[in-house]
Amino acid sequence: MVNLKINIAGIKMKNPVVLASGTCGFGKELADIFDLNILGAIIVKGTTLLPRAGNKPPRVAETYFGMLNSIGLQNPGVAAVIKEKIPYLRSFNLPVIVNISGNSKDEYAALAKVLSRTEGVSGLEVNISCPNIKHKHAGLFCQSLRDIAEITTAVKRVSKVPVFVKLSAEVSDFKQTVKTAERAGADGLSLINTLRGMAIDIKTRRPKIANVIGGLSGPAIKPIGIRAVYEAYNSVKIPIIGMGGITGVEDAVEYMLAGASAVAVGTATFYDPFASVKIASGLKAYLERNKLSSVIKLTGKVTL
Amino acid sequence: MVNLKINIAGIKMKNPVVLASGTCGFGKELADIFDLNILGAIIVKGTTLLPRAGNKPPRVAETYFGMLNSIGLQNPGVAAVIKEKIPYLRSFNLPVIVNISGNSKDEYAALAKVLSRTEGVSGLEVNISCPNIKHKHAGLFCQSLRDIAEITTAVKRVSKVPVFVKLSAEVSDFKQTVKTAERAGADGLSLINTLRGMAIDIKTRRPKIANVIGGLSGPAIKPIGIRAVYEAYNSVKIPIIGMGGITGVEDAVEYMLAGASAVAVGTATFYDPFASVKIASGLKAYLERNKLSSVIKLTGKVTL
Amino acid sequence: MKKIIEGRIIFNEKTSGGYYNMRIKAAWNAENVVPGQFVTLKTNENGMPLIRRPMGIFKIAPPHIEILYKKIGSGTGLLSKMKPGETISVLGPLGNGFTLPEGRKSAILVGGGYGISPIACLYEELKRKKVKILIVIGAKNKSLVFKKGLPGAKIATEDGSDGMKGLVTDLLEKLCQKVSCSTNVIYACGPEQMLKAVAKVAKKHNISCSVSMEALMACGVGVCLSCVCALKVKSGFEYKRVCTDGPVFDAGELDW
Amino acid sequence: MKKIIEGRIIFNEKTSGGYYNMRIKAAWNAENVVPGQFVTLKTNENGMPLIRRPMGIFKIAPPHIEILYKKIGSGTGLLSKMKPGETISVLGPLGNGFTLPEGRKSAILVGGGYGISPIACLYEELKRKKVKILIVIGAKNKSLVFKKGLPGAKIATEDGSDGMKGLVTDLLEKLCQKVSCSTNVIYACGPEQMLKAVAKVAKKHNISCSVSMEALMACGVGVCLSCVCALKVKSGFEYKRVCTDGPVFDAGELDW
Ligand SMILES: Cc1cc2nc3c(=O)[nH]c(=O)nc-3n(C[C@H](O)[C@H](O)[C@H](O)COP(=O)(O)OP(=O)(O)OC[C@H]3O[C@@H](n4cnc5c(N)ncnc54)[C@H](O)[C@@H]3O)c2cc1C
Ligand SMILES: Cc1cc2nc3c(=O)[nH]c(=O)nc-3n(C[C@H](O)[C@H](O)[C@H](O)COP(=O)(O)OP(=O)(O)OC[C@H]3O[C@@H](n4cnc5c(N)ncnc54)[C@H](O)[C@@H]3O)c2cc1C
Ligand SMILES: Cc1cc2nc3c(=O)[nH]c(=O)nc-3n(C[C@H](O)[C@H](O)[C@H](O)COP(=O)(O)O)c2cc1C
Ligand SMILES: Cc1cc2nc3c(=O)[nH]c(=O)nc-3n(C[C@H](O)[C@H](O)[C@H](O)COP(=O)(O)O)c2cc1C
Ligand code: FES
Ligand code: FES
Repeated sequence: MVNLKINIAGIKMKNPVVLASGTCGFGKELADIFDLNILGAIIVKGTTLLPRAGNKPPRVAETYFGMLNSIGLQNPGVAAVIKEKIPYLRSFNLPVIVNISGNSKDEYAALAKVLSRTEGVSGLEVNISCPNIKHKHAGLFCQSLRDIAEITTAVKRVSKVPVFVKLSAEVSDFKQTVKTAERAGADGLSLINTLRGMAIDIKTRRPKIANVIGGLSGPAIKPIGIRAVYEAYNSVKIPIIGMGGITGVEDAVEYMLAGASAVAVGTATFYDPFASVKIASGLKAYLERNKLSSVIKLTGKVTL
Repeated sequence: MVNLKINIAGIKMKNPVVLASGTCGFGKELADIFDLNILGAIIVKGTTLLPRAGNKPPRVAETYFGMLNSIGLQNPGVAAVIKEKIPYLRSFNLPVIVNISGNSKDEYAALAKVLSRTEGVSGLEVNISCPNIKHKHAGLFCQSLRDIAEITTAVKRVSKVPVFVKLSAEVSDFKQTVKTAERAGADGLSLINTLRGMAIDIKTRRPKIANVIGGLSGPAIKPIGIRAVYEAYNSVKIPIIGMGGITGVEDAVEYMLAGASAVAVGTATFYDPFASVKIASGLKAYLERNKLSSVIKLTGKVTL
Repeated sequence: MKKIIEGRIIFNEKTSGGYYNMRIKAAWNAENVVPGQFVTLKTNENGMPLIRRPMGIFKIAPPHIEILYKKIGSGTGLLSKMKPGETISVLGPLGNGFTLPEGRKSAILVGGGYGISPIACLYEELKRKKVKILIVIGAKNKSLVFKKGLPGAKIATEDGSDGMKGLVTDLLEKLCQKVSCSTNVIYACGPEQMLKAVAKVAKKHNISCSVSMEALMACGVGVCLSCVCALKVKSGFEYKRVCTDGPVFDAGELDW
Repeated sequence: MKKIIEGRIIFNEKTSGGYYNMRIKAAWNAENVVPGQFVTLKTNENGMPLIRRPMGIFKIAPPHIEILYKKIGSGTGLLSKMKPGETISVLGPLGNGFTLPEGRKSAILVGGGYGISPIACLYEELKRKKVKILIVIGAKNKSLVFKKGLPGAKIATEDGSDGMKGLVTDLLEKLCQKVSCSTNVIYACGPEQMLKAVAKVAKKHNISCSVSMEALMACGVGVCLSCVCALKVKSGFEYKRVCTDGPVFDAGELDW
């Protein structure tokens, strides 16, 4: 009997395998393919205060064992998410974490306030690392320690549910970055978001995605994600949801050994809709094979 | 008749294809496989003031369409490089650029002073982005704008040859990073160095490379390199040597369209020793096919 | 319900127009498949391309389906090398197919490029439903025309090497002048520019028109929002997913 | 001169000990190849694994070479599926092979794991040179022993299922007690732990010993410095490249 259950920042999950934001919509479409209840949690699509049309297509391009995307946070806005999307998910038996995006700390706080008081929302993932929307200042919020602190503090002040801060590895001082989020009160971290990348069609000489620059995801970035989780695990005490290129159970185990308490499956769902389900059952088999009683015994257990 | 010649920061090359530092040693071994004179230039292995033993093996690990390395700048030291390595390369008809690494701006300046006065050295590449050596402060030099400015200024003050500053894309403000190098006097930029990554063997639970963290290179990182070159091209006026995952002529053209004046072939040489040679001849064919008179007409010509 | 299955390849052979025709034994109930729907194929089990390739369904022959495809790049390149007996991961059926609006007795089918695949599928269905059918096919030149199993199809080629010289919409324009707008319906599938032109002709003649769109797709099942096209709404436009809200749209609703 | 060629596969078949044996027509002059040298193979032309796989040369039969390999992971997995007539990119010959020190009339060959491949190659060469040869082979169990073409080889298996029960170095120890240290030389290839143990025995008996090392290799030609092993120098140790400075080293020079 192996135990796959985890309790991550107060959120109880039946196993550590979750669906990554932006790669599972609001659950409905995948529920048509497999039973969502098999998974540990779902992190739904990036939600903003107002509806967003998203960026002009083409929005994706394939790269070497990865892909670029620039969806631009297309979503129906928080009111519709609360009215239409969350109630649907309540019929399942798995925690729902809502991924939130804003243009200012006040927007983040407003989203956190209403969503954390919505029945069926178990946690928030604060996306301050989205490469596909433009803010007043040039970079990503998470590229400024001050913005990280301010937004995290603002969200934590109003949130009734655990808050995961989602960061990028595209920063000059990654350890300070994660420590800043922890100090500002984050209950957990989500690592990593996509990395800013670009591809050009050499025939048309145009960028392959309309928005020019997009976010790189998929197996190509896995070594960067593993490194980020490893460094974060050794810098902070709060738990980590690891992601970036997870395709199979081996990748999930690698992330957990590096320091992740849970793992999120993103791009892999696109090429194998069952990837997350296979990882959940694969983890069980892995624990049995390796005579480990509980999945939490993997976290951070890389041997130096 | 197409023209492949370029003049990059004052260095004349017969074509824009160069060998990337650390992937071609000091030329001798590859000269045993093909005629080095076919190429535009060679950027030799990272050179330090004193000989360096390098890191403990294992030093490399394969990842999805990429690899991690942590060689640790094994090199015989600048004196031996000047005495044994450069003289050998002088028998070839191609510019030699020496890649230099140090622990302080003084070390960089000392290297620049002696190397730039060495016959047969046409340029310097200042590696302030090596993920495999540890400095006093935590990060890479290029993760601090101040270090970039100080080291570049120090090198430029003493160098008699053009200076390329080699940067990483793992920074919070990439545009400021490249602008800082330009303002400090860099004659050109080399973009990008490897990205810090990690891989764990889930059977042994040990990091796949002894140094734990290594540098990610190869096709996997190409979209990040293209993005970096594109952003740099639109931020500074100095020319760029583009690199990161270049395997074939299509990749080289993509880098040039993004803004590179020259391209460096790194990891590809490992799996296809002829990669650089094929790219040089492929570029010629590409220009002919596209009725372009000169290769310089590609640089920065992505259409938005 | 969408399903993912390991389909066994029955045949995979070159056919006319430069296309390949592959028959796959698909364990999901091919009886529920509607013309205009598509599948996505994992053309390389573990390697590149990573992303599945969408393919319109060309024939519905439970428990088999067939696809008709052109060898373009990495994915279809691998597909073309697959041999009978091998298996391939098939996800489907995906998307909404063509529907026959009430009271329409005759249909004009317009196909361009690989758009001919779902059009041929629809032809079989309409024939069974005893709908009167006119077919027009457009191509660059004769060697690219696929008209097998489409008797009476009128052809337009850009160089005049087969049928009329000109665009498929020139042919369509002529046809529309002769038919009744209230009992007819146009179904089109092909390159976006062609669909746009078809929609214009349909509008001019006030004939109901459904088009099947294409778009770059990462997931094919509605979760990634990569495949959108713009639909008119009161406030301007709204991006809808080609894979799930389409691929078949009412031409009048599209914001070209 | 190192060359890269598209080698044509002549055969690729399972042989004893769980090994595969592949014969490749290598256009570079196989006559210049020396036992102990190796080649690197691109096991997937364009896909993964990206990095070439090093393989010791098992037989030199100009214009052919043969390799003997074990199916381990991605690269050798693909290799094992290749068919006669297909081509594979072969880079070689690489590294420095075994040399016979002056005045040595007899040799003890020690092979473990796939280390038996260069050892078998060396055996043929020494036989031609009329050197007296003793061979010892170590393996976990009988099913992993490859002794084809190696008459008189003494075997040590960990479980005793073939030859002596024990380690190959136990066998070697016994042999060394009987031979003359000044006219003998030991050649060994196998896992690092085995080589280390062999080196210890050789040192004890004061017999000259060459070992062929293995290491993770990215380039195979000396430019990446990934494949190093430590050699003793006055100041302590120095990292040398297995691919170019080796793979054969004097056991006494290695800093284990
Ligand atoms: C709903 C739908 C149905 C389709 N049905 C068919 C069909 O029945 N027969 C057929 O031959 N092709 C069809 N296609 C197009 C087919 O998916 C692409 O031609 C094919 O993916 C080319 O892939 P490749 O790997 O060979 O080429 P690559 O050049 O390697 O493809 C690169 C990328 O471009 C995408 N792509 C390339 N061309 C197109 C295109 N025209 N439309 C959409 N995406 C494209 C690929 O999916 C991939 O992401 C359909 C596309 C869609 C969206
Ligand atoms: C000089 C030299 C000669 C060799 N000769 C032979 C031979 O004659 N027959 C044979 O079967 N094998 C030989 N090997 C080992 C062989 O290269 C690996 O077993 C093989 O690369 C495994 O690759 P894979 O892709 O199947 O396994 P994977 O597990 O996919 O390989 C992963 C990585 O590990 C490396 N690797 C795995 N095992 C070894 C090993 N034991 N030594 C070095 N690298 C390893 C691979 O090159 C690759 O980089 C030799 C290795 C070296 C360095
Ligand atoms: C198409 C797409 C859309 C995404 N949308 C979001 C989003 O809305 N919010 C967010 O925080 N991350 C988003 N991500 C990032 C993923 O959640 C994940 O962090 C990243 O893709 C790395 O994981 P992967 O390699 O498994 O995909 C998106 C990723 C993709 C590919
Ligand atoms: C094994 C190895 C060693 C390297 N050594 C150096 C070095 O000494 N100095 C340096 O500036 N870059 C070094 N690099 C980085 C490359 O020059 C190049 O910037 C990087 O690998 C990206 O290009 P690629 O993807 O084509 O390899 C090294 C890269 C590899 C793979
Ligand atoms: S392809 Fe993912 S939503 Fe349509
Ligand atoms: S493998 Fe590159 S130096 Fe030996």
